[in-house]
Order: sequence, then structure tokens, then C-alpha cells
Amino acid sequence: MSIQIRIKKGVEQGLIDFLKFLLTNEKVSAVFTLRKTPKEGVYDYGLITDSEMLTDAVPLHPLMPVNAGQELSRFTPMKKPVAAVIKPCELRSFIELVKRAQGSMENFLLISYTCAGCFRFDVSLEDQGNKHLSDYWKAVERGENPEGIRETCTVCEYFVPINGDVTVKLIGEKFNDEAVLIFHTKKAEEMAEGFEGERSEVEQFSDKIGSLTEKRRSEKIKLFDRIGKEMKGLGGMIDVFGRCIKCHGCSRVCPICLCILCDFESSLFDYDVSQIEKELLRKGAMRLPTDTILYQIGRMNHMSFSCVGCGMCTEVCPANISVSAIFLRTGEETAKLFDYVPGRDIEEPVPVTVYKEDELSTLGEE
Amino acid sequence: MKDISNKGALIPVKGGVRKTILEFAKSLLREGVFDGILISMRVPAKDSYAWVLIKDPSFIDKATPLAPIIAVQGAKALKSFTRKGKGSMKIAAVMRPCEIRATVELVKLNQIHLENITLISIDCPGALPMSYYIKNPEDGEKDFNDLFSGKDRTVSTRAVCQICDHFSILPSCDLHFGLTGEEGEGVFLIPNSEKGERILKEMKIKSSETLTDWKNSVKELIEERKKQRAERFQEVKSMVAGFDSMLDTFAKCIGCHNCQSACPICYCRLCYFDSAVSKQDSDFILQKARRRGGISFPVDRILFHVGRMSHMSLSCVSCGVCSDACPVSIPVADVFSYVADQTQGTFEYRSGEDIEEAIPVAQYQLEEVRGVEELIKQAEE
Amino acid sequence: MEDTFYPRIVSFLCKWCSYSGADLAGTSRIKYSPSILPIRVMCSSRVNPVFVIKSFFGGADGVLIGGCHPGDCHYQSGNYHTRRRIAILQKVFDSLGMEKERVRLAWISASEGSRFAQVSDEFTNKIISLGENPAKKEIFL
Amino acid sequence: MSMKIGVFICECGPNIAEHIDIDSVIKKIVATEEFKDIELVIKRHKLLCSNEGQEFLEKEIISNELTHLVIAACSPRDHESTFINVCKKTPLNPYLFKMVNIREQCAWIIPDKEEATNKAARYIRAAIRRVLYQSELLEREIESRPDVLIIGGGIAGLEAALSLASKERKVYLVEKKESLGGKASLYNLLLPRQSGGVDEIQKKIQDVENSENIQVFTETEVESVVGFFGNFEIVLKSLKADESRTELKAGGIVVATGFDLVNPQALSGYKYTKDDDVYTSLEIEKMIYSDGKVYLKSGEQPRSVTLVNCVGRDEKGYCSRICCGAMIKIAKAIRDLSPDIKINVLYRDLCLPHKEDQRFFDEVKESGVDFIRVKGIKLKERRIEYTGMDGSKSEITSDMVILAPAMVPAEGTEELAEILGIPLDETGFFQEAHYHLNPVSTTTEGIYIVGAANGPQGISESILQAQAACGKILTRLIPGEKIVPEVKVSEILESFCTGCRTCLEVCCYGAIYFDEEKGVSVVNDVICRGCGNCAASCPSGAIQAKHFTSRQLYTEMIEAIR
Repeated sequence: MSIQIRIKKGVEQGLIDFLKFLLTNEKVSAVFTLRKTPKEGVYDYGLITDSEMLTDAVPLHPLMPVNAGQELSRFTPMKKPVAAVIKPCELRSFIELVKRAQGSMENFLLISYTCAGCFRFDVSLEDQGNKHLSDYWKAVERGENPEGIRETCTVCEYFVPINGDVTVKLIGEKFNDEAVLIFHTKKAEEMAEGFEGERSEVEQFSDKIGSLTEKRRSEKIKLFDRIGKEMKGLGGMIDVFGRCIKCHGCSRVCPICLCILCDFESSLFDYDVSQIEKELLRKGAMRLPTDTILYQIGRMNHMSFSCVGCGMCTEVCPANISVSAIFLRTGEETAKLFDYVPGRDIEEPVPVTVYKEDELSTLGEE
Repeated sequence: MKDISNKGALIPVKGGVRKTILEFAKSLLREGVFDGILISMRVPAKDSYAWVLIKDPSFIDKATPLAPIIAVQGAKALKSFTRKGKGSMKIAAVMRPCEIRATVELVKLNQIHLENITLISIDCPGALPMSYYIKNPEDGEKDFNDLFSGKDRTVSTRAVCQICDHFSILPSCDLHFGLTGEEGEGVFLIPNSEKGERILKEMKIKSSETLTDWKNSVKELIEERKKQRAERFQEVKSMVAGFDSMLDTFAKCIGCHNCQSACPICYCRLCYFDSAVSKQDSDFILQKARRRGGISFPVDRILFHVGRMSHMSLSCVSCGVCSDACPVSIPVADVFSYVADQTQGTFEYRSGEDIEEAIPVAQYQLEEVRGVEELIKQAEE
Repeated sequence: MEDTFYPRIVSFLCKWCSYSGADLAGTSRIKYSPSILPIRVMCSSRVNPVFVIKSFFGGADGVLIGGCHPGDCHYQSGNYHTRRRIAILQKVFDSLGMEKERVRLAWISASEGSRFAQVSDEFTNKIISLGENPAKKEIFL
Repeated sequence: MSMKIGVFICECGPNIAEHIDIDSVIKKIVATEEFKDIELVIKRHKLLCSNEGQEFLEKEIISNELTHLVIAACSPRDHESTFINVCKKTPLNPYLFKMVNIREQCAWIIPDKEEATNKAARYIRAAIRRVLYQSELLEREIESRPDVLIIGGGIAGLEAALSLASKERKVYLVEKKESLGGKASLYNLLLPRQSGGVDEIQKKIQDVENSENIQVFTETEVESVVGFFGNFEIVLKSLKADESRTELKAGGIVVATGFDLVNPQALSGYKYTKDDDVYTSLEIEKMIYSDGKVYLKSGEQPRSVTLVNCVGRDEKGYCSRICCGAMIKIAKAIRDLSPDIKINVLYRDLCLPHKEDQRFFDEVKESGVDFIRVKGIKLKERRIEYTGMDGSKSEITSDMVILAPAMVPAEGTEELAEILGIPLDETGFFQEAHYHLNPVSTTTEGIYIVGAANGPQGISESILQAQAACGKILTRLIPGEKIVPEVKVSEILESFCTGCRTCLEVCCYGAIYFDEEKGVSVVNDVICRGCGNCAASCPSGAIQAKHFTSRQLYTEMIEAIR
């Protein structure tokens, strides 16, 4: 049984007030949120303990410098309560990580919001005078895909937080004059006790949510078709991933790739000269370093079913590969095998840790 | 350190310098002087380049000596080939001077075994920024051709290339192609070691031309570059002077560590700063936050960069791949080549120039690098 | 390369069922495709999907994974895990427009010598119809 | 130390020699470019597994100081162990040996000699490459106790206790009830021969009580078990008031906890109270054989009796196998008591597994007992509504109704499974390691299940299983002999483990635990069986399956396809 609190202030201010409230009343010992840095136009995630510093907080700023789910998991378990404002996909990443025993959600008050997507790095970096930003907010109010957001954001249909303790209404709302916070969990309601605002039954989300979902579903079909056309067999793979310079930045920023050392960077994939020479004799020519495509397919095998399409991999790819869209597309396929949705439910076991006796029954029989 | 030979052969240019070099490479394979040639090749998607080890001469036509960009640092390709020991095939690697220098450093670090490898370098006009090339490869190709042929010297190469004073023949290469600028005049083929001499012998090429003019023009450019270098370093100095300016310079850093994984010198399988050792306990982070009222994520970004400097700056060859790999366009390479200039200067060490010159090790006792240590301390704070 | 296409098929066979099945095919003197190159593992669940990808890029024309029938795994449930892993792998291949038919999972018990031979022949023919593994000559891998 | 690899090709009489050109294989191997720098000792032999062949091998290994060994011969299933034993007589570690199966895999399946020869050569090359990546593994021995704990003092438990005791094994026999004997002791006559049951069982009970090798604990249950095959540490808890604990050690455990009968009143469709003349088969068994007559609550003899089989069969989803026999026996007993009692037997399916059952059934049928096959049954007091096979509804009301309730796992089975760490199957009985191939073992080595603990059984099967389990124990757990745990186990490289615990999930032996301190998973190499599932499940490649490492398999694979 959840409630909603309406604060007669701009949505971001309303949220910040709530965070201030939590911090000053010591309901939490720190707040994790996006914030402005001293450097013009640069934002980072900060863990804030001094409520004064919340004045720099921009919890709803459309940027994902790092995947917060990954960051949160890195310094959990939290021994004291902490409030964190993160995007729905970051929340899902966090849940996937927790399933893999990478950190715990204990002591977190997880606040998320109906997210219209976040800017690509290039867009945000060149956004002089916040032109893009003001357009972004207009689009959010209209419930449309804003300009300059990540490719996978434009097709994301999980932009209404599935989990979390508090949801902030954003898309299609009058967020310049009021903030609406929905409290889903007991923990959240208790924390909100004493916080000023008009409490009521939870009202429906704006119907713009529905229309945007529809829009994005059809966008997704288009995008996936396009990728499908590029990804035609080995040749297609090489066209697309042939550019890969093997920096493996994608795996390092990937919230699902939790390995300390990626298997594909292990000595297992260093070859004896003789092995390479033999390969050379057979082919007449070969790329060095090798295993470029192997790495990509291998990684898909390891994590695609848990891919939340946060888009970090695409952002960091120096070779401009649409990594995220490609992985999301394959990931939806592999997840579908087990009607799995990454980050939907903490109780849903990671597909590769379990099995059903009566599934996939044709495989191996024919 | 041995000095550069004064004689070379002048190879007539047919259909452009790079074509000529390719023909030469092809004949090297045909004549059996080499079993394989490591050279860059445009990827099928046509918007980047990869290193390809070629045995069958017919593949040479697809290759490109001196690509417009450095997608993967050549030394990395060589490392992936010979990290575990010398091979039985005779291989020639056609690379940029900075790639040769990185190779030399990796040899010193036992990551490359050169026994059966011959290093061939080419006068390098610099490389284009990867981001620029990938967005419009065809313009990139045109720009680079103009630059290479000397038709247009104003093409803007990567920042570090513009201040590079190691763009030509190095003591550590075996064979070098000296460009005479103007098309048609031909390229100098300069043997620079016994290996190099032997090749010319086997190819029955006489190195009788004197190189004085070419050498002078190179020297001129080097001097010019040295000036620009000094100027640029003045600016960069302020970017790294003290912890706060470091904070400012690396403010955008998202801690993806692309710079480290693209770096040819950072050969660690697992970077110390990615290892479990540097994972931090939540209480510790909370304390840190309390001290300043807030803490920025990912934590220890500055520590990472400063730490990396202390690990590799002595061997840094200013190849610039770190800047190319940075998703938030931080001028990593400028900073690192400046710091490298300092640390290497401290020991009068010139990374990648001479294979005989050992990497100075006892760095931490020295007063001069205390600065770095200070930074680390502050960063760890 | 040979003019007549002679497929190379890596076959990971579990020690208890499939490998024994292969032995039975042998002792019963059944003649079947010489393309099959068995590699003995304790359980089909030892087969890391990356082995399969690796085989391809190493030049294998096909990969056969043999395990005990569901429910008969010598190690209780190993083959159920194998089944999921291979399902994921095939899906990944499929999504990339790569020939997932080049990967085959087959349950073959120790008593199914003839099934082993039959599966081997079928699969070999399948591979022949698919033709040579394009990765064999690809230089940009 | 420089490499020196011995490669020996067995002719296997004509088996290999006739189908493979061994000399050309040798030529191909020797000609292989990459073996140039490796010292190879490569020879052929007519029959390596013969005594002469083994001696030859031994000499070769020692005199050439071989560092690695490759043998191309038959299937490893035939002679790998033979050659491992040869290695053990030499300084060569047996895990630096690789066997290549060129008989079943080449000679016998490829008609074309040249093809067979090529494949053999490729195969041997792969083995040579692989063996270079194999590493020494050292077998270690651990102390083991020959003593055995038996849980359950029913027929199966008694049988197991006696067979072990007869071989001078110390046995601890634990029974929850105050006396031994279990369910079997409640049946007076046993099918098919209607021979006496009680006396036979009483005799066993006496033998057990008289044996000084058997220590009996009645009114006692198992509280905890830790350890592994050869070294289980057990705590027993007395069910008597004092709740005293007994600690003991044993090398093996036999689970013989038997079964209970489902309570018909707990099933929908069986509505009656204790005042109704509705009885279970066991109650009647007691009535007839101790009082020598069949009578109603009123004391009179019933004029009509209806026996209902398969009570709870549909609910439970399995056939209890022995009830049919028991009911037929009861029917006969009643008929013997009086020819005028009308006897009906309602059954769902008849299960008469023993070879003599059928004849006995026919006799009883002829003696005027009506067997009616039915689909569904509803009982209210003594009135029975049933649906015939044709779907038609009928009903019978008789003076007496006798129910044959389904067998269900004995009370406390789940708790015990928890304590022993062995699984139950969907019926709730203990799960055997392998239904066909390994019916009395469990997933945990050293723990065996016998009798009805594994599911509905008759007495003879229970005894068979008890003897089978003892056979395993007597041959695997030998006094004074140490046990050698599997060495081809998994190993987790601490520094690469991220602690995602995927391996814990996929390991069905519970051989992996999580070290909270270090935050990494760790393999208990005594419990690990070396299937390698965990190794394949680890995304970081932090798990190594010894003797089947990724490197070894890659090498073998890449060479094989080259």
C-alpha cells in the first residue's frame, strides 16, 4: 500500500528538499546523487554527507557519467542508511549485481524516477548555455524522446522504475510547479514521516507514459531491424566489430561485467608464437592482436541476458561502435529463452545459475 | 648511443610513396627476405585500421603503411605476437617511430622478443584524431594523403603529434624510409643496423646516396617542434601543478581506464587500480565523504592517473592513443607527455630511443619525483 | 586447402555417456564420418561455450557436444546446465545472423553406439551442406 | 629440465595395425615442424596392455627418462588405468600421460586406411601438444574409518547391520521407535508363499541384539552429521526424557528409514470416523492374525467386506507396489475364515510384480472374491460410490471396509535429508544417485539409501538393496586402508574470483563454499567430483578443472582441427 506526497515546488527542488530533510533529520547518513562540479558543465555522482552541499545536487540531470548501480555495488554493504537517486536502468543494474552477490541493497533508500533518457557524452560536453538541456525538459513534459539522448535510451521501455522505494513523477508532469513523490515501501513511508507535503492515494501516471512506451517499442523494432541487417553473419560481425581496438572499455564500464579480470584478458588468450605462425600459414594473413570478435561474442554469452541497455559501453567506445544497442538486442533474445527480465525482481535467479528439467526439451534430442 | 648512418638508397616513387613502400614490402616477401610483414590495413567497414600480419604477398595491396590514425598502437600488435618468446619466422614490422619506441620499451620490459623481428619506420607526418577520422573517414583519408604528400601541411593532427620531435629515424629502428617531401623525388631507404644492412644486401640495393639534405630538413623540423613542445608544455604545466589543477584537468574523468588499456606501455594484465586491492570498504568511503562533506564517484580517479604516471611515465612515448581512447576528450596525452618529459629528463633517459639504455629504476629515492609522491598522498587522502 | 571439403568437427563428449557411446559404435564396427574429432571431458557441463566459439574461430566447421540424456547425468544435473548454456550460445549466434546449425547438442547414452554414429553422419552432412566455416579464411578475426 | 616425450603406438594385434599405417603415422609425427625442438621417443608395439607390453613401457619410461607420455591405443575406458599403473611404477607422474583412442575412434570406424591414418596422426599430434600443458597431480591419502552408521532398524537396516557385522565391521544401528523390526514385523504372513514373516524378522532382531559388532540405539534420532566419506562425525540424540547426546564417528552411512502409510482420513473422498467399520490393511492384519477372526465393532462377523486398493494413489502420484499383494492375502485370509462372507476388491490398477503373484491372485479370485476395476472412489462411512472404467457410477455398502493406504516417506525424512545434505525426489522419498546405474548410492559419497526410504519396496527388494549397499561399503571402506580422494578436482584462483557465487549454484555436491572473510568461493577438494561444471560456469575463468584445464582443452581442440 503506497502513498504519494505532493510538494508545491519544482520537481527537482522538491526532491532536493526531501533529501535535505532525510539528511538533516539523520534519517540517512548520506545521499548519493548527481551534482554539479566546480568545473562548468561537468557533473559527477557524489556521496553527500553535509546537507549544505545538496545545493549543488542535480538529482534529475539527464547524464550518466558512470552507471550508479555499478558504483553502489562497489561500496556496499552499507552499514548505515543512505538515500540514492538513480535512474531506472541503474536500479536494474544494481539488482542484477546484487543477484550476483556484488553488494547488497540493505540500508539503501532507492529513489528513482520516470526517466526520459540521458545525454550522450558528446552532447552533454558541447552543451554550451544548456541549450540541449532546456529542450530536454520541454520534451520530457511533452512525453517525447528528447534530442541527444543515448541510442538505447530512445528505445528503452523500462523507464518507469520497476523497483525501488520512491518514485519521482517526471515524464508528462507539470514539474515546474510541483513535485510528486510516490512511496512504495514501508521503509520509505517511515522515512518520509514528518516531511511537509500533501499526502494522498497514489494517482495514475500521466498517459504520456503509455504513449512514450508505444513510441519506443516501435523505435526499438526499427533499431533492431537495422542492426539485424548490419549483423549478417561473420561478415557483418567483422564490419561492425572489426573496428574494435580491444580496449575492453565496454566491459569495464558495464555494470553486469563484474569480473576483476575479464577472462578474455587472461593468459589463456596469449598465444605461443608457434600457434600464431601456424594460423598465419593457414590464412596467409591475420589480424594482430587477434580474438577481437571472440571477445564480443564471448561477452554476449556471459552477460547479454542481464543487459539493461544503460548505454555506457557505447559511450566509452573509442571506435564508435553501437555496442549497447547490439548487446541489448541479443540480450532480449537470450533473456526471452527463460522469460527473464534483467533487474525486474531480486528473487528471479540469474538464468545460468538454475535450470528446469522440462525446458528446451527439443535441444539435444533430435 | 650509436649515430644514424649517413648513407641511404633513393628509391624512385611510383604511384605515391605509400604505394612504393608497399611494392618494396611485397618484394621482401617474394624474395623470401621475410616470412611475414606486420603492417596496418583498413578494416572492412573502412572507418578504422587494424594491424595485419601478412604472409601471402597478395594481401599487401590491401595494406596501408602509415595509416591516417593509430587505432591500435603497433607495439601492442607485436606484443601479442612475441610476448611468450621469439618466433621461427622472419618478420618485418612497418610502423611509426612512436610505435617503434614503444616496442623498444616493451622489449626492455620483456613483453616483446625482437630476435626475428626487423623494425621498419617511416617519417611520420603525425596522425589524425581517431574521433575525427571515424566520423568522416573519406575526408580523413584525403586530409592525410595531402599531409603525407606534403600537399597540405596545415592539416590538424593530434595535439601530441604537433609537438612530436621523434617523428623520423631513430637509433632503435633497423630500416627507415626518409621522405623527401615532394612527390616523385623518391624516398630514402636508410639501413640503420646490421639487420637493415643485410636486407639491402639481400635485395641487392646499394645505399650510396648521402642524406645530408634530408637530415638537415629533419633537424630543422625537430628544432621547430622542440620550440612548440616547450611552449605547449608551459600551458600543460599549469594543468597539473598541484592537486587542485589535477582535479580540474581530470574533472570529466569517468574512470573507464581506456587510457590505460590503450596505452602500449601499460602492459599489466590487471591494472593495480582495477584490482581487488583497490576495492574500498563502505565505512572508509563514508568517512572520506564526511571529511569534505561529500565525495565524488568513481573514487580515486586522480589517484589512478597520478599512480599511472608514476608507473609508466618513464617509458611514455607520447604516442597519444590515450587521448584518442578517452570518451570525454581529456587531453591525457598532453599531460602524460609533459610529465614524461619531466621524469625522463630527471634521469636523462630517452624512452624508446636506444634498446641498450636500461629503464632507470631507483626512481623513488630521488628528490625530483617526490612531487609525484606528494600527489599520490594527496590523492589517496 | 583440400579441393574436396573435408569438414573438421570438434566433438566434446562426456566420459560417461557419449564417449562410451562412441566407443560402442567403434566396437560394433559401425562405419561413420571420420570428420568427428572427439575430445573427452568428464561431463558435458565442462564445456564452456567459449570453447565452442574458440573452435569456430580456430577453424572448426562444426562443434558437437555430447552428453547423457536429461535425468541420466552422472553428475546429477550437469547436462541441464549444458543445455541452458548451449541454448544461450545458439541464440547469440542466431541474433548475429551466424549459423547456429554449426553447433549441435546431442544426448547420447553409453548404449547408443548406433545413435552416435547416426548423429555424427547427420551432422557431418549438415556441415557439408553448410559448406566450409567462413572463419577459416577470415583475416580480421 | 628438458622435455622428452614418449609416444607409443599400440598395434592392438591386428585391430589397429590392419586399419592404420602406423609407420606413416610415425613419419608424419616426426616430420611435424613444431616438434623439431622437442625430443620425441616414438615407437610401435604389438600389444601394450599385455604384461610384456607393460614391462616394455616401464623400461622405456625409465631408461629414456621421459617427462611426458602419449599412448595411442584403445579407448581410455579399456586401459587408461593399466597404463597409469605402469606410470606409478616409474618416476613419471601419471597425470603427465595422455591416451589417444585410435582404435574405437579411427581403426574401427574408418574403412579407408589412408583417412584412418591421417586422423590418427592428427589425433596423436593433438595429444602431444596437450600433454605438454598437463601438470603433475599428486594423489593424497586420508585416514578413513570402516565403521558404519545405519539409520532405521527395519528389515533393510537389520539386514545391512548383519551383513556388515558378519564382516567384523562396527555398526551403529539407530532406531526411533522403542523396538527394532519396523513395518515388516507387523506382517504375519508374507507373500507369495504365505510363509511366516514375524518369526524370520524376530530372528534377525535377536541376531542383531546378540552381535557384539552392532551397537543398537533405540528411541534415538540423528541430530547432526558433518564430514565426508570415510570421516563422518555424527551426533545422536536420545528421544527419551534425558535427551542425552552421543557422539560417534563412522566412514559410511546407510539410510534405511522406511515408510509410513498415508492416513486415509486426511484424503478428500474418505469420510469416516473411528466408530465406522472402516479399517486399514494393517489393522485387519493384526485383527485376523492375533485374534484369529474377523469381526465388526459390534463383535459380529461381517456379512460383506469391501477391500479398497490404491487409497491415495492419485493424490500421491505413484503406485505403492506391495498393497495389492497384501490385500489379496487379506482377502484370502477372510475367505479362509468363512466361505459366506461376500468379498469385493476395488482396485485402480493391479500391481503383481513377483513371478508367483499371478498364480496366487488367480487362486484367490476363483475362491469367490470379486475384483472390480474402478476409476474414482468416494467413501462415506461404509458406503462406497465408485466410477467404473466405462464411466458408469455405482455404489456398494458393506458391513466392513478395508483400505490399503499408499506408502509415504517416513516421518522426519525431510529433516534427515537436510541433516545428511542429500536430495529427495518429487515423491518425497530419498533420491538415488542414478535410477538405473547407481540405485543405492546418493549424491554424497559414503551415504547409501536402502529399502522403502528410496520409495515403495517389498521386503525382498529391501534386503537386496541392503546387501548391495554393504557390498559397496565393504569394498570401498577397508579397515586400515586410506582413501584417495579424486585429484582431478576444481580449484578456484583466489585473486581472480569475484565472489558472484555462480559456481555454488551449479555445484550439485555442495563442494564449493563461500569464504566470507576473503569474499571468494573455495572448493572443498575432498567432496568435489571433478565434473568441471563450475569451471564452465565461471565468467572470470577463475576456476580451473584440474587435468581438464581450459588451456589443455583449447590446445587439444585447436590441434585436432588443424
